[in-house]
Amino acid sequence: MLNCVDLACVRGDRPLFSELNFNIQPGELLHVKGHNGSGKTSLLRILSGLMLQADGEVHWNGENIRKLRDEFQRELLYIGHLPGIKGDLTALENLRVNSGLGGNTITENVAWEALGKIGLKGREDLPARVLSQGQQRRVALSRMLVAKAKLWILDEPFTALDVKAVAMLQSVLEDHVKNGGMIILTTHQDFSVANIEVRVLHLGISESSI
Amino acid sequence: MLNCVDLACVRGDRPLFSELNFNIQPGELLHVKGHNGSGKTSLLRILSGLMLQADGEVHWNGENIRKLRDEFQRELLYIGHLPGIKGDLTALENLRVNSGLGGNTITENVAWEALGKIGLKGREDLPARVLSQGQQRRVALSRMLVAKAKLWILDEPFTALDVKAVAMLQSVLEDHVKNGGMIILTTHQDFSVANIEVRVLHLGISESSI
Amino acid sequence: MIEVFRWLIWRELALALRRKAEVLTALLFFVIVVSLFPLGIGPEIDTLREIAPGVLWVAALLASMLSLNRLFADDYVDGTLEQLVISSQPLALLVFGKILIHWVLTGLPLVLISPILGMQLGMDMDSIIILMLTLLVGTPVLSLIGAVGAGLTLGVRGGGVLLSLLILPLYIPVLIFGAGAVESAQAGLGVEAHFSLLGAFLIGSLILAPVGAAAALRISLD
Amino acid sequence: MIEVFRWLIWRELALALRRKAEVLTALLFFVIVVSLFPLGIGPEIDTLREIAPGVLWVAALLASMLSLNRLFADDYVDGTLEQLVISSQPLALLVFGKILIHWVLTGLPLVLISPILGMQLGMDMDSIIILMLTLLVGTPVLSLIGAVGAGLTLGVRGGGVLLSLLILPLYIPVLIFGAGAVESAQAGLGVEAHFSLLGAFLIGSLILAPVGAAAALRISLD
Amino acid sequence: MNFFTKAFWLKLSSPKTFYPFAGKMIPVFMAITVVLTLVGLYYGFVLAPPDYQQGDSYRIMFIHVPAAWMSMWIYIVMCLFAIIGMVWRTRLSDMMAGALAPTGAMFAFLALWTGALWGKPTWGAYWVWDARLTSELILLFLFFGFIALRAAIDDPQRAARASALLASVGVINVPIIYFSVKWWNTLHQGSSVGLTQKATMEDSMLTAMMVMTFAFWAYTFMVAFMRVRNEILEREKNSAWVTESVTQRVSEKVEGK
Ligand code: HEM
Ligand SMILES: Nc1ncnc2c1ncn2[C@@H]1O[C@H](COP(=O)(O)OP(=O)(O)OP(=O)(O)O)[C@@H](O)[C@H]1O
Ligand SMILES: Nc1ncnc2c1ncn2[C@@H]1O[C@H](COP(=O)(O)OP(=O)(O)OP(=O)(O)O)[C@@H](O)[C@H]1O
Ligand SMILES: [Mg+2]
Ligand SMILES: [Mg+2]
Repeated sequence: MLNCVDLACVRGDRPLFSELNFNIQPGELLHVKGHNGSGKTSLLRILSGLMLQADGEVHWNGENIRKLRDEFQRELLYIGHLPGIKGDLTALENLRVNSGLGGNTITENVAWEALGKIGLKGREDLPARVLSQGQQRRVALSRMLVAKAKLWILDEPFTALDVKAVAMLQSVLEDHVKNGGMIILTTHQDFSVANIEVRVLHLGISESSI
Repeated sequence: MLNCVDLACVRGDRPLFSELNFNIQPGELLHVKGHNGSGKTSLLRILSGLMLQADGEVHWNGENIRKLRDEFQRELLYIGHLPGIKGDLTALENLRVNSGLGGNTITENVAWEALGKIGLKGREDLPARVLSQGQQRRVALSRMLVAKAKLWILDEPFTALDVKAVAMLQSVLEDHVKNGGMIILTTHQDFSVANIEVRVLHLGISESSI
Repeated sequence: MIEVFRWLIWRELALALRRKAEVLTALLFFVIVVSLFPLGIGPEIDTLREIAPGVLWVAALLASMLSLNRLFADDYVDGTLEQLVISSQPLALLVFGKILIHWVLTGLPLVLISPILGMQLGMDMDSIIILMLTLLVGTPVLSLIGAVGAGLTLGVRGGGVLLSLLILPLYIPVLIFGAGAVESAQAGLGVEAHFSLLGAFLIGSLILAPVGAAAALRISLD
Repeated sequence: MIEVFRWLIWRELALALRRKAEVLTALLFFVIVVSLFPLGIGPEIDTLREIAPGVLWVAALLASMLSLNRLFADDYVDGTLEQLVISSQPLALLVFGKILIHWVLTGLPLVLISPILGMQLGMDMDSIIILMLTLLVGTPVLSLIGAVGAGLTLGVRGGGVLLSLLILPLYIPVLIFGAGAVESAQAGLGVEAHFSLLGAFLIGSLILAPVGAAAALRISLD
Repeated sequence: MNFFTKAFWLKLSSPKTFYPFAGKMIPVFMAITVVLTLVGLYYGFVLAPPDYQQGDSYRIMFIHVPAAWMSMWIYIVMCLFAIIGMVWRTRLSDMMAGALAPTGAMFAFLALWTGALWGKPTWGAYWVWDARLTSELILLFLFFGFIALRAAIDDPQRAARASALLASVGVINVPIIYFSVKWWNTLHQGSSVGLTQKATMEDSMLTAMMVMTFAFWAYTFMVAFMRVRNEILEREKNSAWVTESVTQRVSEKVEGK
């Protein structure tokens, strides 16, 4: 269970949010909403331990994630704005390496299957560099299909994806939540996950003037 | 008037499309659709003269754009996947420089106004580097608000934008078309431009199996 | 439209001033390479004086090569290079502008600081003047030739090393005649032949390099 | 979990093999710098022999510094560094893996090719062996120290020059004792003192550098 | 086959026709190479008299000079092919350019190596930094750069255009090599064989050199054709005719067994 206590974030001299309190339980999906620049990405980076908050604490099963570190990170899958893939490696290698570095070694067959499922059939052996925008995004996201982590933090996962891929992704999210996983994500696109209630967190409402 | 004759494109050893024929007249908006990797970006880069087609020709007012070059490019505004902004310059400087390099020098006031309109009020003097994903995208797109070019080629302009920004952008598109401009764009998101009929070009239907 | 060219110059200068440190890289590298030699070789001033022209020229050449690596790289990654290519100005002119600013900010400082380094290595005043003049004529040639290589290796696997492989052969004549002139001066011989050759290199590359680099950029973006 | 470490090693090797040219950069740079000197200085073998240890060590130092520039840069830009930082392994261990592979692919080749370059510059066999040994002990120190600097300057404006400023002061002792050992050998003097100091540098940096670099990376990503 | 009609050349410039044509020509060139090399060596090492100054060491010339000539010629021919390939976008010309480069590099290296061996007895040093020697060394590097650039770019079209540009920049070096002995006061020999003046050496020496040069030409064509054939198979592996011809050959082999 992830629990945020009095979280505050300041970028430059601009306070983005403060006194943020929320928690998320197994089987829940939290959609962080907010206009551009409201601090969604900043929040997600704080939750995954990449950025230091200005104030407050993040707890995982009751313990500060800064203290737990490895133990927390084993349970975490974070996919951010940046693709996190290597243009020189093939799609297949990228998936296996990313997964392996996340502590989840997978066989070639499993990787092959995941790539097929996410719509990269026939592209598994091309260097990721030559793939189209959306195909590169799919390579990055294919980690979700093989992940064992409990907590998924996804920053705008649907960018650059076509309709089919978005639909496929939504069903993956659904499966994860149904199996007792937790998901925190941001996106500006409409999305719906069948049979699951989506909790929403609004950031930066005050600044809705722009 | 832009006119494509028997256009073909090959990437690596993979033919993306061939014998593509279409034209676009003043006051028209063309939406290029297709799944990820179907060749939309490639087509747009060919049309703007950045990439060489494998076969066929692109004509602007009856003349090959490869021959016209400067004359054609004066009429062109291309905004691609890449933001085309400098992280070290402020939003304001980025807009003025980009516009100036496109052959359209604008005063500081005009730039200031455009940035305000696109929702970057208060961020005009920050280096673009520290802006959020969506804010950076807005800086890149703000060129549209001051552009004098007739033909706009936009590759997924709505990515990373929040709902308000998308709405604002749609009205900009509408104005341009109403004033006799031409627009060619791609996007995977739904969009609608009031009072304008959107022409659609489908790429890669054959490969709809993936 | 001279306006577009002016915007380019403004942009290059503004970026350089924002990243002052980047501009200093070449200069600092030059100073460091030259200063490391007495540390590595030992302080005998006679040996140092003898090798001074060679050391200074090799250092200038390396400094120029390394800074050229990034001449188009940033613009390529963030997409502003695309915008330059489809701007309504002849690309060769814009490329020339970039090379010009690049030389003023990285080549010229080398020329200006070289007397101090020359003195450190025990060169006499006359040779130092010749050194400065050769660098003044030679470093623009390096920038111009290098720009073509930088354009060709954009976004290519192993760009850095490839760049060296492509442009070093073309740098060698400049090095030989540049360092040669200084050595002739130190030996009390004439330097006109050297200078007329360096001048010919400069004129030739001024005419050909911007066009070549522009063509290279178009190919790289394809 | 040793698995994660193995994936890291696999990844670094695979990437290096895909970009063979990039790996060759350091080596080629080393060879080129050393070969440019005869072109610039003139071919008298006595002068060349005298300056050989200094030239070779300065070239090795520059090659190491330049290749370190990119140790974390690519991973930073494409977001894989983030993933390393939040991996379940101690970051210092992963950083050590990266440094190790980096040295094997760029430092070790310098050591191996140095005899040929030494012979070109007219060094005798005994000094060449000492040269190789100093490089063998010294280049890992350069890689380790450099990694901390590379971590600190990630994504910082003008990172390149800053890196040089930060790590060169730390490189200079290695240069002095490394080149010093070879010169002692050429002069027929003992080299033990030099080697024990180089060894001490190596042990010290092996213990401190990975931890320091890991901390630097966390700060850079914040 | 009529070599003198336009239709023939047009047809030949398509990889599909060129592939079997080159296949037929390779044995021919191989035979020419072997015969001419033997004849040339016989002239050079048996018939030609020793030099009055240098004795027998000059005989290295029969390799050195043709190799040096070839290195320059191949660069020019390669550059022309590359430019034709870029302007008219004919794939075959580009493949020829790519196929010539390694051989050019080999001859440049051979010229340097034999020159260095020759330099020791005549000048007392393997290497001097003389204009001709340096410019020939640069030529070798230019070949390397050409090869490396092509290898570094994945997309064949882009590689072709980029390397064509590089070749046309580097071609400036060829006249510099050739005229270096005239323009600068060098240690190296001036040219003794030219179109305008009469050759200033023994007939048998001249014959040997000419024969060796033709042998080298034949060799160059032979290996270039071999490389082009491989390249064609590689690049057109998805086209119908390659699949056909490969399956045909495989089935022939199977039947042969
Ligand atoms: C590494 C060293 C050398 C290099 C790179 C080199 C390069 C060349 C080149 C490029 C040519 C052909 C140019 C032309 O036809 O005018 C040539 C021709 C020739 N070289 Fe060298 N050379 C070297 C050493 C030597 C030495 C040591 C000698 C003898 C002393 C020598 C004697 C000749 C002669 C006689 C010719 C034929 C000139 C003619 O008749 O046209 N070369 N060499
Ligand atoms: N150094 C700084 N000075 C001032 N403001 C800053 C600085 N660094 C970041 N910011 C601001 O902090 C915010 C960062 O927001 P963040 O990237 O978390 O937004 P986001 O909600 O993810 O937006 P988007 O929807 O566009 O991705 C932006 O509004 C940005 O302008
Ligand atoms: N060298 C290559 N070898 C094989 N295929 C290639 C090569 N280079 C590009 N491709 C393919 O060409 C296509 C490029 O498509 P493009 O980027 O134009 O797609 P797109 O329609 O813009 O897709 P997206 O919606 O994801 O942006 C991709 O399918 C990619 O896999
Ligand atoms: Mg964001
Ligand atoms: Mg696209």
